[in-house]
Amino acid sequence: MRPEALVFQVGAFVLAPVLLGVINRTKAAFAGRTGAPLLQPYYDIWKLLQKGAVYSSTTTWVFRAGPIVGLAAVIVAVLLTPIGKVGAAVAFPGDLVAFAGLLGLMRFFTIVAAMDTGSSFEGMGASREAMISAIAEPALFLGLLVLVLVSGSLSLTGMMGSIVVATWLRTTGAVLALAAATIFLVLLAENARIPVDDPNTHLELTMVHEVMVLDHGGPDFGYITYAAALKLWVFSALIVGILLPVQTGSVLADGGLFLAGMLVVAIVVGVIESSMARLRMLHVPHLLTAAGGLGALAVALALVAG
Amino acid sequence: METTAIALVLLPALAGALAFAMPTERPQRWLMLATAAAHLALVGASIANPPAPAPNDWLHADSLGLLFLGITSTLFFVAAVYAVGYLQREVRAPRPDFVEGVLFSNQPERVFVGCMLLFLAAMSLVTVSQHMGVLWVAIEATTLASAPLIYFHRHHRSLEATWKYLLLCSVGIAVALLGTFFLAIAASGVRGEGAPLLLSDLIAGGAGLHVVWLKAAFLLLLVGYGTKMGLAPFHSWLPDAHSESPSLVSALMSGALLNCAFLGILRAYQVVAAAGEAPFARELLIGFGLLSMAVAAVFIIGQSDYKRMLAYSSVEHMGILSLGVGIGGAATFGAMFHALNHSLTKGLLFLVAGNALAAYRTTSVRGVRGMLRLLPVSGPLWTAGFLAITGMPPFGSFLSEFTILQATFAQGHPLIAVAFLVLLAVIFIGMAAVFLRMVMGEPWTQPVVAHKESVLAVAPPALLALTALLLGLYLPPAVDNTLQAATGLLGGVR
Amino acid sequence: MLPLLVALGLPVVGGALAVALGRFPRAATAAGVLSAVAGCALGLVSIGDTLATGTVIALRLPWRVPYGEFSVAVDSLSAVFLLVIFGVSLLAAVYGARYLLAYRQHKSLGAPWFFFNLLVSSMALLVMARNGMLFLVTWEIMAISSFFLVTFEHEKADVRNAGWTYLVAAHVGTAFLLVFFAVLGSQTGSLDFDRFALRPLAPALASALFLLAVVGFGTKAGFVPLHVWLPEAHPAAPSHVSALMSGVMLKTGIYGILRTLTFLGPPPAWWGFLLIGIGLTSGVFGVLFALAQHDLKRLLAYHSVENIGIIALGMGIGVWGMSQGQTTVAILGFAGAILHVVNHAVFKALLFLGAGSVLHATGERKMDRLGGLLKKMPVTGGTFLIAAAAISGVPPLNGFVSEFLIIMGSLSSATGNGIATAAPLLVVVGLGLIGGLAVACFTKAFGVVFLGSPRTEHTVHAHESPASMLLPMLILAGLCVFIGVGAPLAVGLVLPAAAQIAGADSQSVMSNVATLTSTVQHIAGVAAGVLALVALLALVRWLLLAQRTVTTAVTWDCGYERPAPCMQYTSSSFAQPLVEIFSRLLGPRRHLERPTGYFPHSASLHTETPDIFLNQGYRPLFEWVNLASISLRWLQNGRVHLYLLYIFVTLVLLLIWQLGLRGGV
Amino acid sequence: MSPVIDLLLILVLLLALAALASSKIARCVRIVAAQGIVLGVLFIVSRLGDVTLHLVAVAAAMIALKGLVIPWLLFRSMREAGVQREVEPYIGFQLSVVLGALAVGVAFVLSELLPLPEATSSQLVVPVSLATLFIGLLLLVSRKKAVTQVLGYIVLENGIFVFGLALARELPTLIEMGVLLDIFVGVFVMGITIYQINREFDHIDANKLQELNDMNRRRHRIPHVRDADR
Repeated sequence: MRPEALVFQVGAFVLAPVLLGVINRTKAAFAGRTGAPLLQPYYDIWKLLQKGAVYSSTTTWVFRAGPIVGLAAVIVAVLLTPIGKVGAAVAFPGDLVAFAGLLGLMRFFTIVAAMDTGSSFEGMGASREAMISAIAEPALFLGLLVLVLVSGSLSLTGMMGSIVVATWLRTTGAVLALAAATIFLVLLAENARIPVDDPNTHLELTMVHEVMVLDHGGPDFGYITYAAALKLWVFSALIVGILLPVQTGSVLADGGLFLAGMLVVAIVVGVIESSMARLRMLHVPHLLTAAGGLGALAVALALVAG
Repeated sequence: METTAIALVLLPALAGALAFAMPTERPQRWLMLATAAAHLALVGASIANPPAPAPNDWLHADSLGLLFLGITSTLFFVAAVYAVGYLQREVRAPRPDFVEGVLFSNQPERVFVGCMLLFLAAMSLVTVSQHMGVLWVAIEATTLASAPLIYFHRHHRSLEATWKYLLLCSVGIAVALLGTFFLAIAASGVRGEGAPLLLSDLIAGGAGLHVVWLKAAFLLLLVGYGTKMGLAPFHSWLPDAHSESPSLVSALMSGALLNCAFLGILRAYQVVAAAGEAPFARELLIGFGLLSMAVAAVFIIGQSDYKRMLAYSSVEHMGILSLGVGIGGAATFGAMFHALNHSLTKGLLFLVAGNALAAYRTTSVRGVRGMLRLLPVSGPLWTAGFLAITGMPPFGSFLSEFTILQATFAQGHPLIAVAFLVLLAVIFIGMAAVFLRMVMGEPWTQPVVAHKESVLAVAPPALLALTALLLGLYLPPAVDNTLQAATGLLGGVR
Repeated sequence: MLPLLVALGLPVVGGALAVALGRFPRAATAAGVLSAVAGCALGLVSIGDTLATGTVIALRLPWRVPYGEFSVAVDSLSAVFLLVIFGVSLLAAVYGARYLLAYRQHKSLGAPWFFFNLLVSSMALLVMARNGMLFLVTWEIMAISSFFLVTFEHEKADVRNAGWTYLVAAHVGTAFLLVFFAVLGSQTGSLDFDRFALRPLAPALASALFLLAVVGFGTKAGFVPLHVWLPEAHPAAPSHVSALMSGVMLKTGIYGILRTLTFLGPPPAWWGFLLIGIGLTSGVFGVLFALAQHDLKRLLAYHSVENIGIIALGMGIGVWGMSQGQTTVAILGFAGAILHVVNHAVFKALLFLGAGSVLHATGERKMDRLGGLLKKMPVTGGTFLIAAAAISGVPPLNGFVSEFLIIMGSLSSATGNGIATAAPLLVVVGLGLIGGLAVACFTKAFGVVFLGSPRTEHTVHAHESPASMLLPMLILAGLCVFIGVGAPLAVGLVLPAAAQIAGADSQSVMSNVATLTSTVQHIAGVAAGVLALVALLALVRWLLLAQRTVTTAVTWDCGYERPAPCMQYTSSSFAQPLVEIFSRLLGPRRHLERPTGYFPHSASLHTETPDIFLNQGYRPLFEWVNLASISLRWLQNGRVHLYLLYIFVTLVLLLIWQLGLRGGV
Repeated sequence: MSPVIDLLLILVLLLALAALASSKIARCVRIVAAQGIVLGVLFIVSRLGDVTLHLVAVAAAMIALKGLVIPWLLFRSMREAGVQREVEPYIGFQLSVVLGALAVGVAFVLSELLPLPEATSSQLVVPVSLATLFIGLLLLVSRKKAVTQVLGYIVLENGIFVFGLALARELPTLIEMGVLLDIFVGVFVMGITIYQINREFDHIDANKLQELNDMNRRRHRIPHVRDADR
């Protein structure tokens, strides 16, 4: 791969936490507060890495392995995710399957680590996470499938590369829009954002993702926070890749456009978070099924069009 | 006339008479055993080098006869061995019977042994007779010789069974007699020297037979001998007789007697086929075969008495035999082979049933549990018998049933084949429920102490099980040739 | 070929010896285990050549039974299955030695070992058989021997019922195979497999035969709705037997279908769609039912149904590819299916051995009565975790590789086939759903059993199993990782078999192999990367925490005074949301005791999910047959007059019908 | 000679019907015995052309057995069994006779379908024998008591023997003797059985002999099984 792309890859790892900051600032703005500084996530992570740790006597090494495996998985996922038209560090036919698989790995260990504490709260969070992601998975696959059909390529980089303005002007435009919507809903679900989950509630009974990591502290929690940022990054990157057809010649320009796009996505998430309330747990599946429905519709259209 | 054939009949007959004459008991058992052994030896010899057919022999063991003769003789020998132990076990004095607890006593042993031997003589006569008249006489004789055997335990249930057996079979055989007369009429055109009912003449002059009379004759013989053979709907005597008679008698009736009756039908079929009317006979055989299997299935499902279940299974297998011959072609071979397998297996099952009866003192399925624990030898044998009778490999019955199935497809009767399979499956399920309930679990009697089983009680069935197993893995040339030749006589091919 | 025959014979002889030594448990065990191990080892050695170079070993001997010929051969397809059979059997035998000895007080160990070895040999002979008669006989011997293993503890009523269900299912399945071979035989005039391949069949007949094969073999493999025997039989059997049955024996059904495909000629597309449909139903139903179970071994059994579904998806893709002449798709599909056969054998065997280890230690199968075992049984727990992750199809483990191949197959069918590719694409989505649910299912299984704190007394006093039981589990766990990281090797192993079924010519195979291996290398790379990163991050964490205070405290419990084990999430509660969503399909039964009053004493929620196919499909049918037969009992009412009447009426009717209506002349 | 034969044949048939109609066992036995004797005579008459020794022998044996021995046997066993003298039918006598007539009709129809290939002594042989056969079966089916069933069996046999006349070339002596012997022993054994039945049951009523069936599960006394387990 080209060195400048490598620069952007490194950039991804550096910039990921900013997205969290942006979202919080947006919400603060809507709430009429100044809100935490943009770089707050960095401070948090740094602080956590400095701390010692307190472990529940119930837990075993699984509890400690959870954050590590989760972070490792998502890092590899980032390497597979194309930076817009610049492309990804690693690209091969079928990498989208690996992408999904890695997220699965992360989820698996987060859940198991949560159950290791033996607390009913973490158990509850784990159960809900399992339920939500189980239904989100097919939706994600449908979204990716649309890209395969539209682009005819089996690698994420290839897909994103093949999406140009012309693609949007043809019937495939609608298809892409649907796919983007699907993946965006999956993003909300997978990253524990409103309306699926509320990242900064403090009532355990209502939480999904946060309650799973109640017992983690210190470096472990630092890993988790950073992993969360990266996860948000990869999903946003997918969406930007779909929605951003322009390809200027220069890598820098492409990269810049991409980053701008990421900013927009973060703000949109923020807007949604501040403009609507969290759904009842019972309705979350409906939302995700709806996402799946969108995806299926998109696939059907793509098959007819393609 | 043929000397071996005569010897085969006379030997047991005289021995039987002798047994009746004998005052003391113990020697009789050994007499029976010795006679059985000699008989078996004779049969073995004539199977090894089959006697050449002489013209208008009344008595001659052709390959078909030899097959059934072999089955009969083998089974009788095994039963005789078993009988030695059995008669020792039997209590002489009047004793309470286990169903209602009324007192009863046994028949005198010489009557038992004598009738056993006469029974053997009669059955041998059936297998060697080449004359339809003699055949009839012989089959009727089997009925008369076996009736007292059923009534060995003299209580009213066995008496009832005997009565039904006598009446139904006599009526059936009478119908068969009319059939034989019809055959004579049909054959009145045939100018064979000697009596008009000689099988060889009938077959030779097949073209000259009067079709209508021939058909009528076949119908009557089918109904008549079918009653004895236990084809539905003439089977009604079978469950009663088999459940009430001593187990080794049941074994002989199921394994040997039914086959002899079947031989009667086969002889008639030979004549009909010679007259070129085989299709007419075949569809009847197929029909009664399937009907028998269906009826058996109805009564095997949820059967509460294991000896009755075995009896119904005999009805089923007689149905399979008749079906096989009806299908023709390779199925005929399958049927002949199946007759052999069924006899061995059913003998095994009835002998083991005897052991179970002795151990649990009930024929009720509900009353028998944990045979594997309580009877370390009979339990496994019972299980093996179940697998064998339901046509599971590696037992021979699987080969024969599959042969029949494949031939049914090859002959272009897919529907019949499917019906055949469905019935087999239903029966398997019904039997599985009964057998598993008996062999598994904890015995009712606590604490469990495994019985010491006498060699004489387990060796005979074990021998039969072994043979049935071997036939599934390897078909000895001698047996194969006999089967082939028998199949050839019935116009089938392997 | 000779060494292979020895490898088949040895276990049987050893088993017979074990029966003879029945009185002395240890001697019997030794005879059984050693012969099995020796046989399997010899077998593994002697198939190596075929696996490496694809050379076919064949042998024909006369066999004196109707239609019979002792014709055996080992080609690539057989070799892969033999690898699985011998490998897993070997480990299961080693494991079973100590496991069964626990029963030596009140059971003879001779018969179990005899049937175990017989099962091993029959499975091996089955995949070598090239003659229908030999195949059928071996098939039934396999069924019978496994039946006796299932009913090992026949004192228990539920074991007896399970045995009956299994026997009946096996028999009915075989009935279809009997028809299958009978028809093929009557078509080609012999039961020789090579002869089958030569004779081209009419399309309609071929389709009929295919359907027969799918039902017959599918019953053994456990396709929904033919799976009902599976969740009964596998929990009933001793664990090393469950491992063998679930890991290996089910696959003989798969082998049967694959072998069938080689002699039915070019398939129409709808065969592929059928298999895909079966795969999706089996996969989804299997995992959902698994999710709803509370008995560990039952959960695993249902999960086998799910994996069989995945294999069926692979085969469906393969058949579809064949029908479209897309060799690449076909090879990908079949390769995925076969590799998943291998993978499932590895991790499902491991899972059952783990469950057995837990059972051995606690005597408990109900998950809600277990918990916190990881501390007591580190090796069992660790290997179980690896297997759980692997079966959920996540990298860097083996489950992911095979699912990857299958998805690749369906995706590469997608390029430019218009609406026709809708069915293959369903596979992708289906696998997505199945994967997500599998994660839920196995986080539940592992979490509830091994994590948290013990829920019952005897769980507290659990102990780790002896080394002879742990070693096989460690080896299997190692294989899970190895196949994941060394994916190219594994794929290379199954590729020839896949090509053989796809009927691809060598040169197109070569091209596919090239592209495929390059892709799979990337997968291996990803796996390696993950592992490396894990190591790195672990190191970093260790460095960070090295010179800081690390203390332990009670789990954060929102200020409760005394957190008790009973407060933990149970398997029921963990699965509840998903079971709720799919309750239409599952029909779970709930027993809910709501808390009442201000100071409620007791409240409880218990859910159970019986098999709807069994309760609403088969049971009513059997009931009906039973009632029908009872309603005909009057035919035998004991009156001799009635019996005579039967004879009378039949006689007259026959005479009138045959002579009168038929007009005899 | 034919008219005499026809006369005798019709007599046989009438006797059969009479047996069907008679309500007293004793009379029934006598009727059947008479039928046996008529049969013997018929046997001689039908073969007047060539009276051989064996013919006479068979006829004599037949008369002796059917006319004398068997009836005596039956009377004896009845006496010992103390059988009541009523026949006890399932279906009333009138109806029986009607059915018997019906059977005769069927027999004649069937005999139309079965033309004798060679001219025999009489054309009535086939229908009469079939009719007698059917009537015998009717007796067997419709009469409760064991004795009457034996009678039915004998009537049936007689029917078959009537048919024996139709055989142009007679069966060999050996066969016919064997047949006769079998019949005799059969009846003899039946007699014994009846005697035994009387010992076991209070009176000879085949109707009572229906304990062995599959209708209601027979109650087994099962040792060691507690009722809770059943």
